[in-house]
Amino acid sequence: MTYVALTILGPLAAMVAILLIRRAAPALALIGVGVALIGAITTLVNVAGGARYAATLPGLPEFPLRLIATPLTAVLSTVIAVVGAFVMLYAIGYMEEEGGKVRFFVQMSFFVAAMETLVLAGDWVLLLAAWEMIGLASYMLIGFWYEEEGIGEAATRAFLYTRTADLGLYVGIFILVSQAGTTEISDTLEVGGTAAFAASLLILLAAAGKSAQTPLQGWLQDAMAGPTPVSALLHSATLVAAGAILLIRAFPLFPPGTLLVVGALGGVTAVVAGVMAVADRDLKRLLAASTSSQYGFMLLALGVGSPVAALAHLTAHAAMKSSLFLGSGVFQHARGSTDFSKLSGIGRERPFVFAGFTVAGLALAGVPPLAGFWSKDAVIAATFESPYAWLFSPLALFGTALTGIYVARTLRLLWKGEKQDEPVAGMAWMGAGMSGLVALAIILGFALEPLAGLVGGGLPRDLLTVVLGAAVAISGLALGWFVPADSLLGPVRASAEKGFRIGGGFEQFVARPALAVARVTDAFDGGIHRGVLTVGHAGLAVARASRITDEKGIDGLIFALVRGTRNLGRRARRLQTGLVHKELLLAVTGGVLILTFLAVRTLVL
Amino acid sequence: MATLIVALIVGAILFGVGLYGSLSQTNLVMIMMGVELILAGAMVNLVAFWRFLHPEAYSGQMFVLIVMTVMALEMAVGFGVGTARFRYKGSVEMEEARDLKG
Amino acid sequence: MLPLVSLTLFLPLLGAALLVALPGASPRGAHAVGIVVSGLTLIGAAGMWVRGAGAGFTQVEEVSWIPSLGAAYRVGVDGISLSLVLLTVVLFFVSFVFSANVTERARSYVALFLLLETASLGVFVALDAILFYVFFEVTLVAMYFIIADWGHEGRQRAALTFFLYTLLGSLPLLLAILGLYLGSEPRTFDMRAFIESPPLAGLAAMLAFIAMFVTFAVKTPIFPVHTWLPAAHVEAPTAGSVILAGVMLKLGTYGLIRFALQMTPDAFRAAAPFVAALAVFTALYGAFVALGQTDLKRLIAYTSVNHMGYVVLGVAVAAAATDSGIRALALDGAVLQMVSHGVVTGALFLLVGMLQDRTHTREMGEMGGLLRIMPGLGWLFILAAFASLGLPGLAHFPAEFQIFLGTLRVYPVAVVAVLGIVITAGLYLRAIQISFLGKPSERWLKMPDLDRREVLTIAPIAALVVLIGVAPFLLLDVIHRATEAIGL
Amino acid sequence: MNMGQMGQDLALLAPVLAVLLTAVGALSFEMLHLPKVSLPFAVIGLLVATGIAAPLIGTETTVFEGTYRVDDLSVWAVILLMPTTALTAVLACLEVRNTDREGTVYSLLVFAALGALVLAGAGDVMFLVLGVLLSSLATFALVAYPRDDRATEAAMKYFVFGSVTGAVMIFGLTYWFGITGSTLLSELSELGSAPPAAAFGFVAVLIGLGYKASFVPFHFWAPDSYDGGPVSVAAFLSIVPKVGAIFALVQVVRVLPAEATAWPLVVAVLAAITMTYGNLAALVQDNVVRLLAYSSIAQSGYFLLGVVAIGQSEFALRSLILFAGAYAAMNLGAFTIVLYVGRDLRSFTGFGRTNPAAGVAMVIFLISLVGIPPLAGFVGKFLLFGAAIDAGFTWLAVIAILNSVLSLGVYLRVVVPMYGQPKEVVATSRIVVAVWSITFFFTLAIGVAAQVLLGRIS
Amino acid sequence: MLQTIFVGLFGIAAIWFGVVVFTTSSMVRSALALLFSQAAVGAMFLAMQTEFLGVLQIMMMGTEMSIMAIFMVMYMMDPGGLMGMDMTHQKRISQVAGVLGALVVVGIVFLVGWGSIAGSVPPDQQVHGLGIELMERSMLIFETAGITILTAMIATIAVALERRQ
Repeated sequence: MTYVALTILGPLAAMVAILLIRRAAPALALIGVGVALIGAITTLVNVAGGARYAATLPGLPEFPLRLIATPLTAVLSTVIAVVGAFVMLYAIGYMEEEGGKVRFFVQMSFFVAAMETLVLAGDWVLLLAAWEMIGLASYMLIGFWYEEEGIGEAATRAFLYTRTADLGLYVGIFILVSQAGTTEISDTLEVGGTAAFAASLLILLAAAGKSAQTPLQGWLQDAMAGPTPVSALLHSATLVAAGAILLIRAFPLFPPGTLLVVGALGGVTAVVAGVMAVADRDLKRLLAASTSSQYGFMLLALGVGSPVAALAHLTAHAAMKSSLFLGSGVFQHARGSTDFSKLSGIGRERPFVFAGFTVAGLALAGVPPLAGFWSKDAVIAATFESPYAWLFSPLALFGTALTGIYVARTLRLLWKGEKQDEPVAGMAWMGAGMSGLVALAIILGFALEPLAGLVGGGLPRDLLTVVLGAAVAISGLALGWFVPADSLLGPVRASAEKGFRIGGGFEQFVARPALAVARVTDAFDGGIHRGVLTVGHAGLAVARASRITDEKGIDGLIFALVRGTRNLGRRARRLQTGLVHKELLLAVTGGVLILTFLAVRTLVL
Repeated sequence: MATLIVALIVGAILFGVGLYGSLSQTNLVMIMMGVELILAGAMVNLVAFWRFLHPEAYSGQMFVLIVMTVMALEMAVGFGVGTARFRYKGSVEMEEARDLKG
Repeated sequence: MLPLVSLTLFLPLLGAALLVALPGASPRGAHAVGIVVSGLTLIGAAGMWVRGAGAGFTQVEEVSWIPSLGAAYRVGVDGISLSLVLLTVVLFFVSFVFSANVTERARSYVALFLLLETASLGVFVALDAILFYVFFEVTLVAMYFIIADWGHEGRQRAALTFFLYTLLGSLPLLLAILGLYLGSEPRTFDMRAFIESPPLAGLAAMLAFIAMFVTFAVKTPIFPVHTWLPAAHVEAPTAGSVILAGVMLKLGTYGLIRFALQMTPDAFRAAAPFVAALAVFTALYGAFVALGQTDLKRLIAYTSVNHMGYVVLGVAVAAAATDSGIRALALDGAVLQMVSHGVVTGALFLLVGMLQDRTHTREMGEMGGLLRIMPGLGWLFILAAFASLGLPGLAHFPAEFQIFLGTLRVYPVAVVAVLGIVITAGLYLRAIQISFLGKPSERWLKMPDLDRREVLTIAPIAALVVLIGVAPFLLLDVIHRATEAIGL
Repeated sequence: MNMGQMGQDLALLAPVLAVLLTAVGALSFEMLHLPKVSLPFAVIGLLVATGIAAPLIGTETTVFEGTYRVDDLSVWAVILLMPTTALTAVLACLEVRNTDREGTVYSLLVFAALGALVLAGAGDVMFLVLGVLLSSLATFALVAYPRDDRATEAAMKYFVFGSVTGAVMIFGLTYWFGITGSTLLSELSELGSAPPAAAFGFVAVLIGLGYKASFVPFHFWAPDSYDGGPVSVAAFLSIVPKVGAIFALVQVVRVLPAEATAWPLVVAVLAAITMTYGNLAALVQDNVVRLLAYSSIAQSGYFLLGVVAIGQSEFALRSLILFAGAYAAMNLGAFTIVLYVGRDLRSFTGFGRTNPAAGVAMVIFLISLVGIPPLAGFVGKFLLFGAAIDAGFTWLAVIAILNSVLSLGVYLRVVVPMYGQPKEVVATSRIVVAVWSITFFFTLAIGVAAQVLLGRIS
Repeated sequence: MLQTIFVGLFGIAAIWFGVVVFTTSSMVRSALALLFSQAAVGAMFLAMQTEFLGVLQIMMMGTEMSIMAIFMVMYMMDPGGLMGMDMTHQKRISQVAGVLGALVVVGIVFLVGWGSIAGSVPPDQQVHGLGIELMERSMLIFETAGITILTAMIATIAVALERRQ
């Protein structure tokens, strides 16, 4: 149990230590995450040996907090610790010349600790707590350069988007807990019936928000405003991953109806986000869209009933995507931007980084025998086993193709162009961090099977899909590479004015519709975004209206009452004429009235 | 019985006349006269009640004495107040006493 | 045994008397008296905490007062009141430290605050209905003068509004108390007797409940009788706002539990759907109005409306719940929410006060980029704001979790109140973004960060915000023992 | 009636006789041209009377064959009203010192107080008549005492109002005699046989006592008289005769058959009107004396809450007596401060800052009048509300509550400017400080130590 | 029967002079009318066999009304007091009030069943009875009346005398 606790306490202690000591922040953070890594690996080893841990902590009355180490949580915890450790290593270099180190490493350590808590949580309260804290950590990290224009807004939007979706988790948990009478996750998952359906849909809402699934993906691209290590962590192992992790953990709960929704949502996202990635002109934004797309795959896997495949893809994706981000961070440092127009030729300039980037990219595209190939293949295979194969398999394959296209396109854009040598500080640390992750992206594929075995259940696999998957991926890559960036991007602007002047039927039939879809989805996204903004504005309007109600309505009423009373007082005062005969008459009238009253009363009774 | 009723009606009418006087007169002294008439009505009532209904209860007669006292004393103090007023204002008209109001 | 409750209760009053008896006291001396006395009170309350609370009322101290009416001086605590007592003494202590720079008629200022402290504590520890009412009203008088004499520009009017509203509100309670008294057999004002066997039934109970509800609704406050709150907050001096939001609003919800829930349970149960609906509406309404504010202090004031709406929701749910587990759950949440709101809003008002001392404005639009200039203040504000928007690990989360969970089990529809947490998130993030993020304007560049007094003020509260969030069981254990025992 | 019985009766009347002797004594010193002695004599005499009354607490008997009652009401009237009279005499000293007939004023105050005692213990309708007359006659003169334009106008109106209403009361009372054949109040239970006459008599009594206690609409003389005469006399008028008249009303209604006259309902309605009118009219006054006059009218309405509950609630008598004490303390205190500061509301601006102690005292008096705990006014009103509810008049209690809020508005009009920017410093006087200190003490003490009083009222 | 007629006649006289008090336009005449009215009331007492009170009434009112006439003349600054003038206000409504008041009382007189009529009491017995009443039951009342008279004297003097100094 100590080791389990270490995974959380390590980064947490580092955070406190940094806050107190306020120097040597990188080292402390690294030590913290290192401790977490040791804890996670030890736990994994122990769990693989058959050990199970559960710890109960005091929480709310009747609802204690729990930490559990099962194969699933141990694996996830390890993934996070590993990615966290490498990213932290990288960050040391990345942050070498930036200010606010203390803040950065405190928040990073906190981020890791929160994420570890999320995966190890054995009860809903702790899970929810961790879930929200991840939101906080990402808010702070996205807003790291808060003085710059637009950063604050991006951070705010990221937090609000996810928190709105979190309502689903809140209500879902309330439903589960009130049905099961306990907050222990494993017990609540046995709830069936309508409650399970409602709760699972609500949980899906929360997960979709966090994992940036269509149509809630808008915030993710804005969230690129933060430092690159943050993006790396965010996309691979923490914030965005949390959604998928939640679904994987809650999988037993999901009735078939929900699963269908999950799968459809994942499939659609895989395609839509993939198309968006193809259209993007900014490296980090492209990677962000790609993240949504990849998480779509995971949801797809879940939807077809294979959480193991989802887990495998999650793990593989963590390594691949973080490598890509780390690479892009180096490029960003070199050129001061992530816009493709500014990044041309960077591949030649930094061959080692580019090599790592390429490997990770190819892995992502699903080129054998890299990690992505195995995991994506498992997903595709799973779709074929599903009764809804007719729906899910094409989506999976199309998504795979799109992945190939945008990876190849990216590589091409980065490779072509002029070199311009600029020194990058902290290259050693960054290189170390990145190379570790790239290595994982290469070899992890072979570890996936035993991992799946540990969690319980093998990866789905058959020859047809292996071939099909690899073929689709490679053709996608080819397409992305050989169709030049200019002509691929040209139609976006030109199509409106001149129409396509690209030779070859392929572009006529694939690229143009794809771009059209891209534009539509872009517009749709913008629409969603505007919609969200409109809701926000509407909220503000309601707010303003209710404020006016308050100030004019209720207060006005009260002041009117006061004025009315005073007028009444003035009128009452006028009775006091100072003329005795009139006053006496009033007195006599009073007496007569009483008598009349009594007389009437006697008559009535 | 008839005598009692007649006396009581006389008392009632004296009351009415006195009330009218108290309400309608502008002069302090005239108002006092109205009061005297009301009290006279009260005395008529008392004597009639005593004589025709409760001759054993001498408190009725006693009450008449008290009413007489009241008449006299109110008159005395009324004139005292009136004199004071007259001395500083030159009249005891109620219509002229309207500084205090509201 | 030492009459600890009474000692704690009257220590501040003694301090006030001491100040009145020392006409020549300098501002420094007066503040020293205030800090020392409230510190001693804090120790006293800590002693009460150590002695602990059981299922019913413990540490009861009783002295006959008006035996011919069945009224006596009766004080004592249970888990609910004990936690609120603790909140009260902490906030007062902090307020005294914060106010140490008030020089204008410091002696009266400190004396009034000490009076207010006794009155507030009295409301929580009173076990006699008359005593309760006495303390309830005295808080009003003290607060009126604090606002009217040391407030900001529109203080007279705000103080008046506050006073009129809450007095108007408190009088129905008097009727209800009378009703309870007249219904009790033998006649007594002992709140324990009222709780033990609710004296009223049927229509009488309902009328009494309505009267009590009006009173506590104004104090809490609940829509539509909440409009005194922003006015009073905006004009009150900072320490006044802290006490107003942190302690005095709790008098309303505490009363709602102690009186309405425990003394007219059946009537409350019958009315619970309406109360719950009103509470949900209040919570959402408060959040929306807060979103519409540009004045930072008003914004926080309105979030109080939101948070107190949750408390009332929790109490209503507890009233309606037929299962004792759910009742305890909802009540736990409501009580914890009171304490959380006390510390969190206390912290926020303190921070805004510090901000206002520097910038002389509360308009968010005029600030901007302050995080760079005052990182200490800024980060603490962010911490408090996130606590207020219900972030786990900070004070509000456990309470709101319990309230919502309880609500779902009794009134599933009312769970829409959960929307409030998004709106509050939005408004706080907006406030942070406008005031603290971005580039600072030239005017603010010279402003100092927190000084020693301010750090001493805010640090303990911030620590509490985190502590309650991380280890709510410290409080909940005690609260739960009391709520568990509330059988309706 | 044998001599033994008479001696015993006179012993029971000792406090009243002491008051009488005090009045005569004060007058004698005036006649001897020793006005300086007159005041202390009056004060000491009144206190002695109070002291003599103390052992009688709890007595429940009548003297002179039922014509005068020595019971809670009359004994407490001595204990509460005589010290009040003494304090007003001390205050009056400030206003009439070195005028030509200074001693007469003290003597008249005591005589008027005697009238209030006669009312409070009335067991016979003739005592009602004489009590009203005695306290009226003396106070006519007191109001007119300054003999300037305002004072004589006030006194003249007071006189007219008083004499007419008094005459109407007497006329109505004759019918009670006609039915019962007795002037004793204890025989009023026989009125049930003739409801019209009973009702007529009751209305007449309401008019007569209502004038003295200033119930609406029989109150019109009050604001003018308070305003026209000396402030100390206003303070006296607002307390002593008023309480006397209210106690007399209690003596009447405690035996009055409710079926024939529906008196509880009538009194309740009267209470509601009185409270509301008084507070409304007070709300717009700029003259503090008039403001307090209207407020005292409203307070009479509160007293009626207790009257309504007579015979219905065990709290009725207690609440009335306790509230009488509370009212005496706080109202006298407020008038004292007004005497000190001035009649104009504007002269209160900043008073709380220039005279912090007196300012606090004034605030305490006023919020006690509102009924805020733990002050005397609160306990009194609380009991009154309780009595009314106990008697089944919850609606009346609700109206009373609403009126409390209204009255808050009234008093805050004084309190709020008190903490504004001061204009001038008001000179202090030791007598004033002494008087308000004493009333301040009682305003607090009756609130906090209500048991001391309550425990002694059976 | 005879008694009824006498009572009625004197009653009518009392009322008649009462009305004259407010209809005549001279103060002195008003005072005289009131005197006659009160005397008629006294006569009614005599007619109702209440001799002591009747005589007392006539005597007292005689003096009282003369005093009143003197003051009247003084206040009106009209040496003769015979000058005619209107001294009324709200006449109409006062009339209504007066008539209504009288009607109400008359109504009560008729509504109440007064019970049996008692026989008359001889004058000497009356005086005796009144004396007993005065010295026993009503002694305190009587004394109080005395004190009230004293007070009235003090009050009147205090107010009416001119200020010294």
